[in-house]
Amino acid sequence: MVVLIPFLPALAFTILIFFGFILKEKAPWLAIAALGGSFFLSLQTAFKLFPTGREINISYPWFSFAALSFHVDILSGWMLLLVSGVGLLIVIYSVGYMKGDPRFARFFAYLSLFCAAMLGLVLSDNLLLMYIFWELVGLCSYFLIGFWFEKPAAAAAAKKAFIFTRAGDIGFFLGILLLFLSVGSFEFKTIFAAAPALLPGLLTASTLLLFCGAVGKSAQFPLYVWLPDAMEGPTPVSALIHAATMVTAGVYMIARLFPLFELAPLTLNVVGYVGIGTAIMAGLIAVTQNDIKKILAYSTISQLGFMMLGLGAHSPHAGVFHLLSHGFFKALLFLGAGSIIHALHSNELADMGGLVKAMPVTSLTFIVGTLALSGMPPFAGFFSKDEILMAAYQRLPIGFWLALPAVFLTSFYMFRLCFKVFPGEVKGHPHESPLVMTAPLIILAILACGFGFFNPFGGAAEEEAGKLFVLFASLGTAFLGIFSAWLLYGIKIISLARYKQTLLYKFVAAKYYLDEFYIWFVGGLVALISRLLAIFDQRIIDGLVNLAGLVTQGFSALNRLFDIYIVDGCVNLAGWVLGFSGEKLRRLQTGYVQNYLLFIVIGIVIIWIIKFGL
Amino acid sequence: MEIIVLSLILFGIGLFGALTRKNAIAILMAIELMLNAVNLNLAYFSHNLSNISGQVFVLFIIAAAAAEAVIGLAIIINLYREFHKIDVEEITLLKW
Amino acid sequence: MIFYFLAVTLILSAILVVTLKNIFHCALFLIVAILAIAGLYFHLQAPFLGVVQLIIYIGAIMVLILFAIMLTSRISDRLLQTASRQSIPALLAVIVFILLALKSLDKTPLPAHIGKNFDPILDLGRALMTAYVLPFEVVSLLLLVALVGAIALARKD
Amino acid sequence: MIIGLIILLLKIAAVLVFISLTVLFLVYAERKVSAHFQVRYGPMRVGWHGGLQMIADTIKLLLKEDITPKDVDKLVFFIAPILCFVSAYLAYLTLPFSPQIVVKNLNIGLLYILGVTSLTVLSLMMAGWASNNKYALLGGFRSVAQIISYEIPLVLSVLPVVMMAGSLNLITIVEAQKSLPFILVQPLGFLLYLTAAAAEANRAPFDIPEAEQELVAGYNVEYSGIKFSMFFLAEYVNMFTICALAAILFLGGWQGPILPPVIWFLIKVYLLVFVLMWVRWTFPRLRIDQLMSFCWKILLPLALANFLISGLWLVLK
Repeated sequence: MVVLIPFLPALAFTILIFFGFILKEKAPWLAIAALGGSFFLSLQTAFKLFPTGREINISYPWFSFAALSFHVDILSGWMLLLVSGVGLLIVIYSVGYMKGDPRFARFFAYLSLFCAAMLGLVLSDNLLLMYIFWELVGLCSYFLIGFWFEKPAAAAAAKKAFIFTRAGDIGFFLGILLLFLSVGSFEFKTIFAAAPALLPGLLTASTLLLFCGAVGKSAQFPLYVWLPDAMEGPTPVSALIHAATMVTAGVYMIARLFPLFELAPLTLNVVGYVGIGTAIMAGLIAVTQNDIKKILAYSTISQLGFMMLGLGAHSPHAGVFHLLSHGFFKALLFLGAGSIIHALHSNELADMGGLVKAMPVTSLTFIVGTLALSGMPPFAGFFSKDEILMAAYQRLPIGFWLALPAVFLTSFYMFRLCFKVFPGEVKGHPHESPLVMTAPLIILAILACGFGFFNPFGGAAEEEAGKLFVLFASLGTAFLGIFSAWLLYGIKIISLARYKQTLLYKFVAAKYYLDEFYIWFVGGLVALISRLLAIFDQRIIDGLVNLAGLVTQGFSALNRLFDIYIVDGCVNLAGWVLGFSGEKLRRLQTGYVQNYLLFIVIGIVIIWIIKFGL
Repeated sequence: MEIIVLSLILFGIGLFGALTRKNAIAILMAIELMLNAVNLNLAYFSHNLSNISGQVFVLFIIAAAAAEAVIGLAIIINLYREFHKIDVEEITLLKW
Repeated sequence: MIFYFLAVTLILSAILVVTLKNIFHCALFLIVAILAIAGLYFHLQAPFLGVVQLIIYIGAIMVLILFAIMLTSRISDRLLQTASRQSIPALLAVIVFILLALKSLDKTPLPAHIGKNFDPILDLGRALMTAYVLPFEVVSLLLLVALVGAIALARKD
Repeated sequence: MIIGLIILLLKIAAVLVFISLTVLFLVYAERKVSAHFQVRYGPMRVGWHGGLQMIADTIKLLLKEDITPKDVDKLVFFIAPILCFVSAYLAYLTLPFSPQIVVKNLNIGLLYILGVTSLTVLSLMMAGWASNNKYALLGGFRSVAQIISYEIPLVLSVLPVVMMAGSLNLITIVEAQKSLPFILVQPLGFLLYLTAAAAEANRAPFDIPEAEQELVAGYNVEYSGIKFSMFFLAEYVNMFTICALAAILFLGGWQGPILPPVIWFLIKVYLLVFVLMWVRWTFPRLRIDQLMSFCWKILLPLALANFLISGLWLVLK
């Protein structure tokens, strides 16, 4: 049963990719049916699982060193629900969003495969299987980000996403190999059991390598640059990447391997600090952006930083809780943004305004998402973020203090966005999106409201110390963020014009020149290495080759004489003999079938005589 | 016994015809003679051994001969359309 | 008596089939030869074969051959060349072949006629529908294929 | 042995004479029937109501000069009418007029008749080819195409009768109809047989090979005198053959109350002959393409269906 969950979308993919040209407009229904089936099965699994806490293990023999093993516990159960549920909503939404696209059916094929890969990743119970699905997720992201590959920007973004995540994947792969070499198994359970006995250095090294993979996939500093560019893909794809698949893979991977990470405190610290650093940096960039999808993208990076902080603070549950709630409201925000873009055909904030009147449903749900993201009570974000801050306060105090500015930034940039987009004069001719698009928004909005109340892991109540302080600190900073956004963009008391000239603002607006750094550093490094290699090539290898050439020349001069007089002589003789005899013998091949028949008869007669005598 | 000799001579005559005639239809007719010689032999054995199988084989051979004649003649008609003659010595696409 | 009459007719007409210059006459003598063989079948107590020989060889195959001759030659056409370049080696080969076969026939013990008679039609039908039912089907398939093939070949396109 | 042979020869001679006389009568009958269908008298002068007209005609034909055109293939030109005549008569070797009056009762009589009638095709081809005349050649082609096409529905329409009687022996077949003539169980088969047989015998409306208006007279255009009369007679012999076969296969042969068997047989045969004449003088001639498509698209499927249904019925019975 559990195996069917990733299998159904995979089947849908297979059918759609081969027969999509027949199905055409009906293609999405297949994808919806498949994902609906997966969602239903996930629900069924969840209902079986959550009350009892029983785990499900399924294993099929595959290679001698790895089985096709699947595992469902509470963690993966929630992930299944998130991926299949949000995936389902996004696919439904895409029916409206992608209408009229020439590769309509193929889009749904890719979406199905994406979900299938992510579901498989969530279910897999050994590193090898996980790595396979991990790469499959990366491949699908490549397809989907570059879905409109006619746009050079989209094609470039797809390549960028692929290469940057690949950079992280190298670390991931090395980590897996290191673990396999030291433990001799890919199975999680075996590794967990063997981990305490390993050398601490080895453990730290392998977990750091694994974390590299998470940095790439979950867009952490310094590999996050691909994520904003990935906004070139269709908006449902962005929603899927940001909310349910792809970026969550890294967080999920660490949470899944947490027993391993727990044994390497250094790695956990790195995870936490990288996370919070990313959160602040991305938050700052988000403030300077004017493209609605870019803002959301940086907010995703920032929120992923929060999740990493939660993981770094020894609380995988907090991280995953935030992952889940973030999944709901970020999907909501992206789909809302998609709805706005669909209506206005523009991503720029400058083109928007007064949408609350023109698109009430989209606007309201979007604001719900914003509130949730900012961590306002009763929305989901409040609970999950609070949990992370709580964990950080207890186990990673520096992280906690650094997180407060990030919280401030979060609410600031989100409300900056809201104040610019929703109130005021109506610009352009926006119209409300069709039901197939708004229905997922409403469902997601309800989830974003209500999800926080049932904490899936129920672990918050362990220590009450400082809980109130943390609560008020985070709420206070969040309100401060909203308030300053209101001052700056709502009623526009303070003008920001002159700050835009400052060096810091320019530095942030240029995304810390990270892309340029990559180009300069990687490009320069490659140039340097290749220059060195060129010198090596010219002096040493060419010298050797030339020497060999000289020697060969001399030898072949000798050979030539031998060739001309002896070898050629033999060959010419053989050729002459063959030519001569062929000239004579070809008269046998008259082309008259009757001649051949006569030869056959004579042959029979001769054989007869030889066999039986005259 | 006499019938075997007879069918042997008939086979020889057919073979001679197949070897020497130049007209494709004439060759086909010579081949029919050879087939008939074989049939005669089979019928003789069937009679001599009181075994019906020989006659069954004769029937099969007649059917095969019919198929062969049909296909052969269709090919010959096609050849005629292409070359306006059916002399095997003049249609020498097999020649070197 | 009847046998020798048929045998002589058969040999003579067969020789004429492979030596005559007028191809239409060749075909006519082939018909004579086939009639003689049909007679031999009756002589060998295989009347069914004889009649089948009449119906299929004369009613179908020979008609086809005559058709082909009429489509590909005229009365006024030049006659067939009989002296082929290889007629003498062919004659020699065939004669040696026949002599060898006669010699080995001499060495082979032939069973004498058992004399047990059977109902030629009933037994034949039974054999075709029991022991030989698969070859029977295969032959019918072969005929169908030949039919389709001939139509495909001879069709003007 | 010798006596048996002599008796056989006598029987053959008797049948020959009977058939020849019958044919003479048939030709006369055809002329009279056609005349009456066309509301005229027909031959009236020679004998009572022209009764001796055919004898006069025969004498005329026999005494006419036998012309052999210059460029014909003389041997074949000579053999063709003889073969036609002989093959027409060969069928009577096994045709039973009554249980006693039969030259040689063959086990495979029906098959034999079908076999020897296929010899007729050869004679027509030979005649058409040997005449060295394009009309004759075309007529020969057409007749062969027609005959070998119609032979298939003919055989297929006869097969159900064979299946029901369980024999190819004509006498057995007749005796199998003691209680019920097969025409009552095989009405479709009977119609198919009659149609196909009429076409086999080149009777109108299927007389394409000798369509006077199109092909002068078909394969026999170059023939005259006694050779022509042989073709002519053979045609009537064939007509009598098919009617006799129809009577045997479908109408119960010689069986009937009161009257002696031979009389019954002849009554049935002449009735069928009359039907054929009636058809000839009532229907217009078919075109060659209509003729072929009628055979392959109508007769053949019908015959196959009839054959299949009869077989199924026999198996299930």
